[in-house]
Amino acid sequence: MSERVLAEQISQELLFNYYKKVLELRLFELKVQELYRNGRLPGFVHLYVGEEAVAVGVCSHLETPDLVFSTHRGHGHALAKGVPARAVLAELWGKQTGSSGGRGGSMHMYAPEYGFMGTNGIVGAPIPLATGAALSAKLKKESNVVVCFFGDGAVNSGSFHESVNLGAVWNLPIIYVCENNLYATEMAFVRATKNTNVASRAAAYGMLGVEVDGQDVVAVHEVAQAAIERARNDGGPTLIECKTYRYVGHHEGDPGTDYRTREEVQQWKKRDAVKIARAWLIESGMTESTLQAADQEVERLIDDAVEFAEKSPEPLAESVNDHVF
Amino acid sequence: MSERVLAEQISQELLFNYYKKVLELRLFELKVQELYRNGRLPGFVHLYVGEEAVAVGVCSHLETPDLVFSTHRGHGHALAKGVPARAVLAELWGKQTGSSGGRGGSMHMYAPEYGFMGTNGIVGAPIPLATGAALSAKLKKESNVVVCFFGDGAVNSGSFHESVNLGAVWNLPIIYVCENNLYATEMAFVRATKNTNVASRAAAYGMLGVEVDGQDVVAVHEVAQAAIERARNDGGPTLIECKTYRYVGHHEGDPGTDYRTREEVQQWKKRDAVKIARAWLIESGMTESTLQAADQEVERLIDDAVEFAEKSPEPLAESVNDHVF
Amino acid sequence: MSEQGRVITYADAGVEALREEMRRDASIVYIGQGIGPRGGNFRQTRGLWKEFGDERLRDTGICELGATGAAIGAAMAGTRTVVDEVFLDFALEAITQIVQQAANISYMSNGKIKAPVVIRGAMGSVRSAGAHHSHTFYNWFANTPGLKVVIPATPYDLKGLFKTALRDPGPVAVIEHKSLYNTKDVVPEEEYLIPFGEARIVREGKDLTIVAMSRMVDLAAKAATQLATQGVSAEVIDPRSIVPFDRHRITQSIKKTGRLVVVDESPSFCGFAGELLAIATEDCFEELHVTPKRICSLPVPNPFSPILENQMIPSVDRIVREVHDMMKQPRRKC
Amino acid sequence: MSEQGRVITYADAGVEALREEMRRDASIVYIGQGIGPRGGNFRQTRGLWKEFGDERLRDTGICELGATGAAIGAAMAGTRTVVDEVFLDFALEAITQIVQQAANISYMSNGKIKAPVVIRGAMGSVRSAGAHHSHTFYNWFANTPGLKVVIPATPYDLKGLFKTALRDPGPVAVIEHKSLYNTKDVVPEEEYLIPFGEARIVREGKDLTIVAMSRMVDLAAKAATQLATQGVSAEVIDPRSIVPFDRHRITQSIKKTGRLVVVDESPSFCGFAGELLAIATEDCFEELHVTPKRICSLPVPNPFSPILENQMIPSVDRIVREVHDMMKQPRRKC
Ligand SMILES: Cc1ncc(C[n+]2csc(CCOP(=O)(O)OP(=O)(O)O)c2C)c(N)n1
Ligand SMILES: Cc1ncc(C[n+]2csc(CCOP(=O)(O)OP(=O)(O)O)c2C)c(N)n1
Ligand SMILES: [Mg+2]
Ligand SMILES: [Mg+2]
Repeated sequence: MSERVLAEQISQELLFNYYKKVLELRLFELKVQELYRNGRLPGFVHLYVGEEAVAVGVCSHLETPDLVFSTHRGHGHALAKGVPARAVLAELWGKQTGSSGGRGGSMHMYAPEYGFMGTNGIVGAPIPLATGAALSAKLKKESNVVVCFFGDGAVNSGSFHESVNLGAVWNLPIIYVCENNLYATEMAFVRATKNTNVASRAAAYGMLGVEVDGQDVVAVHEVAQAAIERARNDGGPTLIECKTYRYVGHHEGDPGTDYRTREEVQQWKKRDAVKIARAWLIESGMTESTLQAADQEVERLIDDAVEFAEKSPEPLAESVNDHVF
Repeated sequence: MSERVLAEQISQELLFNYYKKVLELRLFELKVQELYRNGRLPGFVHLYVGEEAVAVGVCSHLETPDLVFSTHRGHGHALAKGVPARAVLAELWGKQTGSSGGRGGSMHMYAPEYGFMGTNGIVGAPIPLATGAALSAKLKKESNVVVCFFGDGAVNSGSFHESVNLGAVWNLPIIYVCENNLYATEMAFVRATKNTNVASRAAAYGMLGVEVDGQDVVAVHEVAQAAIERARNDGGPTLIECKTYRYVGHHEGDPGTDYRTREEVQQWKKRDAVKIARAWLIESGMTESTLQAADQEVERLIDDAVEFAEKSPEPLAESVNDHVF
Repeated sequence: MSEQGRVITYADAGVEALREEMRRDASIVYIGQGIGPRGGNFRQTRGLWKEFGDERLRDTGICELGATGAAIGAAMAGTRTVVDEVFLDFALEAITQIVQQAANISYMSNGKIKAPVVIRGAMGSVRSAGAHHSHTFYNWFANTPGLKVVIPATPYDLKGLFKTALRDPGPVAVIEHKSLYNTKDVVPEEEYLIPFGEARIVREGKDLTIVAMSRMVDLAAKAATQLATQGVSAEVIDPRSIVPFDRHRITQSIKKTGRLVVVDESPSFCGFAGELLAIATEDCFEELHVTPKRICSLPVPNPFSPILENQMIPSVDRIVREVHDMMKQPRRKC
Repeated sequence: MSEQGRVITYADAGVEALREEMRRDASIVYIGQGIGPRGGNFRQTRGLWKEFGDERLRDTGICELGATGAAIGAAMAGTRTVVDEVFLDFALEAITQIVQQAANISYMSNGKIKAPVVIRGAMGSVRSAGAHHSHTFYNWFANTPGLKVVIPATPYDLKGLFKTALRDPGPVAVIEHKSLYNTKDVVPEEEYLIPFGEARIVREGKDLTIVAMSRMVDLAAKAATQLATQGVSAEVIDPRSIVPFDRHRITQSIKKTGRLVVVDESPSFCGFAGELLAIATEDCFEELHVTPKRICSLPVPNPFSPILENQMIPSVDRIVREVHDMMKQPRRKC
């Protein structure tokens, strides 16, 4: 969509908030990358760099009691849903102050107090879970909704098929958000299926499917708003396909270059979510200095999270048997 | 399609063979029903009564090395693929002479020597297996094909979704035949999904989908012929939806009346596969006496199977540990 | 079961537990196949749909993975659920959700999220159901941290344990037996619950201890009756729940009798019977008079032929025979 | 491993087994995720795609159920296959096919259909992989009639057992360990196979027998080395395949030493360590000097925190400590 149209669709204030959130997700992940490469963080991490507009554009419409189910690439979803950077980073560090007390880590991070129902180490698994949570929401009649994020890789799994069908036939208040970044690990979506149009698959379930530019936070904002409104008013589920791209490797350790051309990566970076939002703000009259002030604010937030997580205590070895049941 | 057109599409001789095979499947199942109700057969049986035209119309195009994977409702598929009624009935009787030596029974009946790769007790499970067998056929380059039968109930399972997608992306020589008889046990397909058009689901996988009248052996014959030809010539898979109906309960013991109206059952019986084929033969000039002779021939075949199975020995208790590995 | 009550079936005992708890806790939702108007393949939900309707008794198509995952997700979101796999065999379609999500969630979330879901399924051999419909699988569930596992052998135990499961904060597998649904038992009118982790002394005895679960309890009891007429006094114990496990009461009995036989419908390797022998060795090493014994199903898929299936599954005769062999053995010289 | 050879990694030993067998048997097809051009998440198929191409190394999307079922179906149809679950945890997505179809098919078909499929997956804890990526599950596979289960602990064993698996008529689960892929070992140049059901004496000893598998073998061996310096002579044995199981060689060792410790990365209840104690009780009842001991992972999901995970998994220190405790125990008075 052209920038002119855009400026009319969304207030500068809202766009400014989006910009800051997108930037927070970006800088957070770059910090995690740095810490991980320096051997500071245990386990494995999958970074969200490049896809931030999706999480921000979708979650900005959610209230705390609305629930989000996320994936192995879920730091951004957690932050977008309102989980403090401190709690997320401390969890990645395996600290007591992490959102799961250090028991979970990147792929098993839970913050129900913010309506964040977890990242997940099992591809596809969040889709049945989120569908059930949507059933719970529907039965409680509190007009809360559930958002389930998953990648293109999950689309060919039985978990997707069985759950989306249930969501449709039960007319549940859920939004299935597919982050189609064209690859599952090194596996190009075109190698995994003959139908790479995820939105089109909604028809198989008699459900509404929409495709949107995942680099454009405003476009995502609009599509998500409509879907969430529909869900809140018992209008049933929507499958949203967000076309997006990860700039980094599948996980830290994967250069991400063997299966993707430098050109492809460059093309996508031209349409960077941060750049786009920033350009619009300037075009809408915001000054460089205001933006720089915002950038610094976000940087401070990340630095504070690092300091907090680093200083936090490790879990106690004696606690190993707690919380099994 | 009108009878007139039909008579031109298929020779009287071929139609006569179809008629006899359809009748064989029908009388076989009615005999099984009688034996089961008299407490002669162990285990549980799901009868194919009403759906015979599907198995016959599809399997008539197959050679012995072509493989068929079947379901819990598979006696008809076995017979249509050429497994002798003796071997099938003896298996239902748990006898040594059964196709699985009495180890399998109705839902675990195997006759690879006839290209019959088994009935199955797990809904959906034959679909991945058949897909793999089609991969094997493709790699062997012997232009053999695989047919996988499954019900409407399997369509919402992850097994269906994951396998059909693989069949499509690997362009395998397989025909996915859905016997849509409107119910899975007592569960109406319309209650299980919002999209009850199975053929339309092929699009989700970038695959060809066709719908056909499953009561009309000639219609099935034509659709199957085209799909099998395509598969033999490396043209890839097809999803065929056969609209059909079971006259009997889900399994022996289920009256099948609580969830279906008498009218619905009557409507379908008006379009009975045996009646339709018989009418065409007469219309094509075949005499009543020829048909009656054929009927008796089929009855003798069934009686012979009963006598054979009844007289056959039980497995030896000492053999219980054989064939585990 | 001393309390006076009515004689009802195992299936109806489960229905009563559900009806009472679904009345008490309006949040409970029941998900499965054929559990609505049909009342359950085993009549295990008979009459519930009439009272609670489509909202709370939710039939699904054939999608155990989606349905079980949904039951777990709903539970995580605060709606207590029961997911009925009908045949426990079909739980395999969904076991990734049961093990990776339900069983792990409390621990992974540092106790912040609980999944109060009951996973229900009918196990075991019944009338030549065959290889695909006869698995037991409780060994697998019991080997999964975070999952509680109850295995009721009688209508009385089923009702009391099921009700406890329906109030447990976390996931509980209630493993019934297909062959037991029509068995009858006295069940009190008044409400009762049975706590997890309390084994039941089915029959007292002094010469040996027979541990059995589910359908095997009845076989063990019948064998004990025969043995009594032959001068052997067998104590029969049913753990009833294997997670948590009543190690104390069972080892007390073994210490008392000095002899242990485990009757187990599962294949033995890495199974419950072996666990019992291990426990006996760990806790009763000095007290054991003779080598304890496992009587398990043969390690073969369930054959269809009745002759073969009877050969596979433990029988009263086999138990009696094995016990006599054991009683003939000289006591260990110490 | 006395034969002279080169030092290669566990991952490369698996690659060599595959290369040799795929050259020998042109029908073998390998199915999995990231096993083609990428060469495997653990480098476990490095270089194979270059030689055998897309036809025989078939990458799939994320569909373990479909891919595993397809591997089994292809095997039933006469094409030998390997299906790589990569993380053994993901085998849960497909376990209904592994248990119900692959393991049962020979028996259900009266031996007429075989499924020569190797199900491959990497188990166990590695660097805080967490609850979803650290399961062991061999207890489940071993409890499944019709499935063979091999658990190689070294590059030498992996290559020899994998090659044997690739010639077996039926389904074989080859369970590797994530933490072992980079370990090195001498592997002969010349071809060799290791038959199933032959335990390996890792180290001879006379005071006690330590049974361990997979990564636990190295811990047990290190513990034995320490113990030797402290005057305790431990025999370390690795079963290598648990189905079939070398009951003879292991019970011989237990009879010789009179003491048994099992080190097992799985949770103990209904697991392999308990099976070993049961076997020791059944076969070595008179010979056992003291109560045998299980050293297992704590029954908790794998925690992310390194501190908690180290607490959960057996360690060399814990083994040494437990062995000393055992050696202090008085011999049974008989
Ligand atoms: C059931 C299962 N299979 C395989 C994996 C290994 N795995 C982790 S992430 C991933 C790729 C996921 O791709 P996609 O869903 O597109 O998400 P993306 O990484 O692109 O964000 C795979 C195969 C897994 N975690 N779970
Ligand atoms: C995975 C699995 N879930 C449930 C069942 C129980 N079951 C057996 S047949 C059946 C209905 C199948 O319906 P459909 O696929 O339409 O075939 P039909 O019986 O109508 O021929 C069900 C639910 C099963 N066998 N396997
Ligand atoms: Mg992706
Ligand atoms: Mg049907």
